[in-house]
Amino acid sequence: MAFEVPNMLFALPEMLLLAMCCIVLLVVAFTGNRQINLVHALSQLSLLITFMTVFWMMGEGGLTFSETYIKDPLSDVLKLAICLVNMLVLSYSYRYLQVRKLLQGEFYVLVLFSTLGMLVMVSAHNFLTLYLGLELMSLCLYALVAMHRDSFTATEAGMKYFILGALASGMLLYGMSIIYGVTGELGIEAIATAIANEELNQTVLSLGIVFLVIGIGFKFGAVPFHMWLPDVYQGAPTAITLFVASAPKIAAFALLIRILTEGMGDMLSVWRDMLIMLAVLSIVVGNLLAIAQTNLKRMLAYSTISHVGFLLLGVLAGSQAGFAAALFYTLVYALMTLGSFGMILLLSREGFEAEEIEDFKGLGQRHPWHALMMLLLMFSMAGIPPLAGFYAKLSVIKAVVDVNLLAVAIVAVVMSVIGAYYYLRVVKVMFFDTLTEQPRIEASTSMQYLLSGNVLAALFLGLFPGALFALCARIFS
Amino acid sequence: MLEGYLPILLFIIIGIGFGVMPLIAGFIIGPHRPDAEKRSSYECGFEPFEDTHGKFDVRYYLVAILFIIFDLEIAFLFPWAIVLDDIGVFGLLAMFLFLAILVVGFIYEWKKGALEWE
Amino acid sequence: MMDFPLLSILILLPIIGGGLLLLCKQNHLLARQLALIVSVVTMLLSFLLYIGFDSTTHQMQFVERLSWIATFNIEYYLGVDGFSMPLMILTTISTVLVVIAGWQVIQDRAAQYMAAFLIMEGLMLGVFAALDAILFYLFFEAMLIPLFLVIGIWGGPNRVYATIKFFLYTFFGSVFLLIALLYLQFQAGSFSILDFHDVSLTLTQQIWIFLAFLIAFAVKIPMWPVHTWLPDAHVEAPTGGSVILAAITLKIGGYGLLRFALPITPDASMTLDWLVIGLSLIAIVYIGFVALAQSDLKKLIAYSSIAHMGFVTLGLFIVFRITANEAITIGIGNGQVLAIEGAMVQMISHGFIAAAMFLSVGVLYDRMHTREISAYGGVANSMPKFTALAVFFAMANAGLPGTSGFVGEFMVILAAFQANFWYAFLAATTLILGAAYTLWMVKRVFFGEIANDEVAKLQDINSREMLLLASLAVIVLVIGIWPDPLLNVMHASVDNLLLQITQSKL
Amino acid sequence: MIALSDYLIVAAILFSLSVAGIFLNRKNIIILLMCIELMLLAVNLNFIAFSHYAGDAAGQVFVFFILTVAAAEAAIGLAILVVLFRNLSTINVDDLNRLKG
Amino acid sequence: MIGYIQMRIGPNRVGPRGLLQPIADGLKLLLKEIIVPTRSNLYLFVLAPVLAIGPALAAWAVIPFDAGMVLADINAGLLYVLAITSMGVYGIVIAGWASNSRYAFLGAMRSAAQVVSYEIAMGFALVGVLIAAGSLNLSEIVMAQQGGIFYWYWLPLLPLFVVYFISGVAETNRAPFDIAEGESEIVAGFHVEYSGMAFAIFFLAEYADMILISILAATLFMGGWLSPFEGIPVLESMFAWVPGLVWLLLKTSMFLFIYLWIRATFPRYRYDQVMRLGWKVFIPVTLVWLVVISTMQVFDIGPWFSDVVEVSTP
Repeated sequence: MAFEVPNMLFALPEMLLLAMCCIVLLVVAFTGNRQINLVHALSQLSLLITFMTVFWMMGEGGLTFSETYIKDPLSDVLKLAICLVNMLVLSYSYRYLQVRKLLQGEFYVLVLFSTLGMLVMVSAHNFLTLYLGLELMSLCLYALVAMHRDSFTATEAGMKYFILGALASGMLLYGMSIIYGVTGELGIEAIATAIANEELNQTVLSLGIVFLVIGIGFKFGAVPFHMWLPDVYQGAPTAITLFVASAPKIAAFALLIRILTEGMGDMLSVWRDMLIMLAVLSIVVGNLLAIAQTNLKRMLAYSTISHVGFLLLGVLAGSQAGFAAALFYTLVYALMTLGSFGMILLLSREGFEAEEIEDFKGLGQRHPWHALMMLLLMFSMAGIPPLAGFYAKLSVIKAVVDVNLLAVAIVAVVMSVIGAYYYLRVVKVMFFDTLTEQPRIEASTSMQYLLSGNVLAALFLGLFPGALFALCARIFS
Repeated sequence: MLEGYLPILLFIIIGIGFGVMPLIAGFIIGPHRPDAEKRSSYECGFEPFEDTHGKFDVRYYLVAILFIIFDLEIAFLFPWAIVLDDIGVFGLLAMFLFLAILVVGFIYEWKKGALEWE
Repeated sequence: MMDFPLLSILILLPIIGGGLLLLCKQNHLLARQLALIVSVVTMLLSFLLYIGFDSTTHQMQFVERLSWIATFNIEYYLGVDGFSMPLMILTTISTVLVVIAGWQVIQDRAAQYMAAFLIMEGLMLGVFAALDAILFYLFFEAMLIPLFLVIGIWGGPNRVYATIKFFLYTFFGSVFLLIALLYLQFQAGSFSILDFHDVSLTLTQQIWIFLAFLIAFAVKIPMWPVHTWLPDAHVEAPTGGSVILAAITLKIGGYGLLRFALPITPDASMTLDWLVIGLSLIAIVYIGFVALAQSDLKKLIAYSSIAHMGFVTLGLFIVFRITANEAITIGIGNGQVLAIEGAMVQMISHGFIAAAMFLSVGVLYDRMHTREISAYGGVANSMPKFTALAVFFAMANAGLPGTSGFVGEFMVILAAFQANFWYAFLAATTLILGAAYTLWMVKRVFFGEIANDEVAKLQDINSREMLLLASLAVIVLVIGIWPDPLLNVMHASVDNLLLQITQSKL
Repeated sequence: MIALSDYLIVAAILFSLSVAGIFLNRKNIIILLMCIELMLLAVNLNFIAFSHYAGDAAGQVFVFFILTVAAAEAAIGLAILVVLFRNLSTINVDDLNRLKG
Repeated sequence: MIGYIQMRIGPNRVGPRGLLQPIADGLKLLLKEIIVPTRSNLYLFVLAPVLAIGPALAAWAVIPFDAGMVLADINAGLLYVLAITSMGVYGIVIAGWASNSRYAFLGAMRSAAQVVSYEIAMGFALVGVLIAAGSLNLSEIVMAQQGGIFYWYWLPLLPLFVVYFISGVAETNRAPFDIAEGESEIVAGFHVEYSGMAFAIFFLAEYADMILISILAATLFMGGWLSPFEGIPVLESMFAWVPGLVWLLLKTSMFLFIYLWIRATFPRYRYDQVMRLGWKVFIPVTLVWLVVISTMQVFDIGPWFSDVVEVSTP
């Protein structure tokens, strides 16, 4: 048996991260929670190292590990984004967790391993690697959500997340098995070739795709597979919600792209209709249900569902511009989510969660700067220029218009108006209502600076989105 | 190729038979006079007051989990051990890496006290 | 002159100034002074536009063109022509007025108030100067944010309802605009508005796009029946907000029709002109009657604004009827020019007059804290100077000859005669209706017996308010008596527009 | 000889059973976990059947990994269950109702 | 036999030297009532002993008694043994559960935990054998040990061998690892509620497991049916007539003897000690040794892993 030693260099960032994971794990094992600052620093360092490695190795790419692993511009960019987002997540979470006695080494370990899973997922070029990455990520996320062991809501959310997540994995796997049965291949590219060149049973293939789409829909939280998402967002400690809401979506985007477009690109006609359904339902249901919420986290969860719908719009366009738009949307979404949940973290303190919309009352008078930041975030999410969220929506809608799905585009934009309503409500509460209690901000200055930087980045991206657009477009050209 | 497994099936049946037959025999031959005292569960002089199908120490559960994980690692080792000669140094190193990660996890468990009993 | 990025400076200066204002948190005086300086400088700079403007050509001037988002071929593309330039000057002048008007009145978070207006000024200038569709949309939408905050934070008791209604209405309209723009880009291959003008479209396409434009701009103008946000917004907005709303945001709707709907979809405009004309006439007549029934000063002025804007849309779309009538004789006749220019003049003049009216109400409100007409009476006795000016503006609003209000209305009515007598007749009823509700209002507020002690104790306007109202009065008079400087800059653009809309794209 | 389709049908039935179990079961969370395992086993059966009939080992390797992951998944599921039980003192599915909206 | 070692009087009175004692026991048990406790699950209660003994016997199918003398010569032999013996745990757990007695339940949990813990160490030990042999087929494993007593795997894999055997002892819940049925603590472990034939079956299962472990040890580490004198010129030919089966049985008996020996002499461990030994000693030891032998195997180091041996295997 010829056993070729693969080009390991392509997976260098992952390997480094894995090594760092192990080191952090050992540090946690030997010092417990006494040296938590060291663990924090080490975790940040790990992500930074990974980030730098990915950055340093950008450019050349290719397949490795018997074609199960790919390094391409898409994976590079997504990895950079994931590392960056997670670094911010760790910074934002620090104080929140510390106050709630949740700042345990396990948190960092799980976050790091989850990140590793995301990186693997992003680079996966085979159903197997894809699945492994996905599960590594998901398993850590389940554990993270349920990490607050004394909280009813957190454990309940964890359970729900786990069951539906596992169900999603099952669906995805079933779809994969069918695809494997029809094409006889597990590699993404091999499947694409098989679909293109061979006479395959289209019915069975479509069946497989149905299951894949359902699985992906579950992972993304697209309607009608969204049941877990609001519960998890609301139930989990906010710092965890922040993590669950941001980087995994980037990785899930990779899942979507790898499976549907790279693997099943030729079956566009089959999955497009399904995605249209998912996307439209997500946008409609997400926006409508968000209006009824009084809990900000839950509201953001429903808004996430609608964002997922928009993201899917870009993909279902099936054009390169559409994929680029979806990528742009994903990145911007991660940025905005980071900001908005970061804001909740910023305002919460011991015994006060700041997760009800009412808790933001009078922020505009007490802390005008933070209120302004939140305002920008909300308007960005609503898709109002000149903020990044606008370009995200613009680009996906443009992609959809370009492939002549005008009706879908119109539904999307009309619903985004409804979406604007609940974002405005937050702004209204902040600026127009008088404050009831004195919100005191205890967060560290560095976090405040980071958060402001984060929001200003959204604004900056809104003013000069050209470079990022160009990058996204180049990836898919 | 499944033919090779036929004796195994037979043996399984025999094994089960070995278990079932004496039981039946015992039921038939042995006396059968149940009474309440005899049928109550064994206790040191007091009435059992609760269903024992209740809670049990979480450590057992922990052992079960650890067992599952490690047993599966062994399942990975089996095929590797068989083909070790063919995959050479690279395979060796890969498995070392795998074991190393396993050891890291093991150390973590150890340090966290998952292996302690008292 | 061409190398000097005047437009960019005009747009950025107030925005940066606004940003700076946010930094001086509690120092109200500094904030006010800074705001005044910035707005005045912007206004002076905007006069350069007029001075440097070449009124002989319809080409875009002061053009700045940079690649911005290369992927989608979106450009930073600015330029002005005869339509946008006057509106820009209107904007800068209004902002100065607003800053002065808010000088003492706004005590709560003054810096932020001023900042909001300055940022809004920059964005509005951007709307008028943008020649790239996305850039236009960007300014168009972004403008909502400060206005939303201005009404929501410094507004009246029912401000939250009003501001959210205002926001959602306009946002709802504008998303259709976005879809239309995207579709046009798909057809034209670029986001340049000028490229849109040349793109050929079938009638069906044109009709859909036209409807999208119409929804977007009709909400902004606002046309009946999507006008309901305007009275609410006006009533709840602080004086400055009302001024900006009336003076400029409404104009953006009209400007949008001029810039987008007419030249891009001329055939659809022609096919559907009955719709717009019908709605305009309803606005003029029906809303006129509604205004008559108002007991709230601001609401009255708001409804009168709707009626006046009805003239603008009427003027813009009556062109097609005139063309139909004149088709046998000549291509572009005097009537069409009259109609378009009348609409433009009406916009500018309404900008000043409405601003003046709202300022006047603001003056009263600051003293009495009520807008109910019934609470006043005999104000003339205690505030003679103010009364003189206010009555003058009321007359202008009613279309008294010699004021700017007369010029615009007269031109449009004159043009309407060339289209259809009945249009003109209905439009002309506004002269009666307008006179009726304004004069009745004047009578009830300013003349007669002194209604109560509070009115008796009213202080007359101070020099700051005097300056405000007097300067507006001068402008209104100048345009009313000598509109040529305004009309001259438009001619070339109007001619070009008429050329575009009379040539079928089919 | 057993045909490929037979395996697939069995797998499909198992899969449907488990999905039905997840959605219909309102009594016991452990049953949910078991359904999830059953689901993965159905997938495994699929993979092995395909892999056997196609003469391609990749599917069986996949099964190996699915088994491992399933074990880890079960571990985490049970861990969450234990914590949940400690908080709620019940594992009734209907009692998971604190989060609604 | 235990009786002799412990100098007890009683069990060795029945028949010639006590050899009939087990039969007498069996008869007595057969004639006793099988009591099914109230509030216990009848099906599970009955199923448990079956599950305990079934796998123990079924595993015999793949044991090679001599060259070619094997019922099912399948490739996955060792895997099969592992898999099928693992089933025995179900018997224990179900018995404990079905009895609905706290003693039975606790005993079952304990012994289950113990069994699975040691199964890991055992598994690792077996992996070592696999590395050395390169096959899962038990016959091939035996063949790979050709070359005399010093080529049997007990020597090169000494630590693994020790671990394996002790694990085997623990696996079968025999002393000194029989805390699960530690009378002093929890009466009699998981089968406290069982009586009559059902109890007998558990007993049988335990002994069947014991013999299985012994014979596996003989097969995997002691060269199975191979003659111990292979490679020693004189003795090899001298004992050539002895059939492989005899050798195997001899070796097995030796292990069985050790079993009983251990039981009779060692005190019972405390439960925490048992678990500690399993997890904290055996697993690290086996892991380290695995690394060592796999390295040796790949780089052909040492007397046993050099190519010479490879060549000598048919």
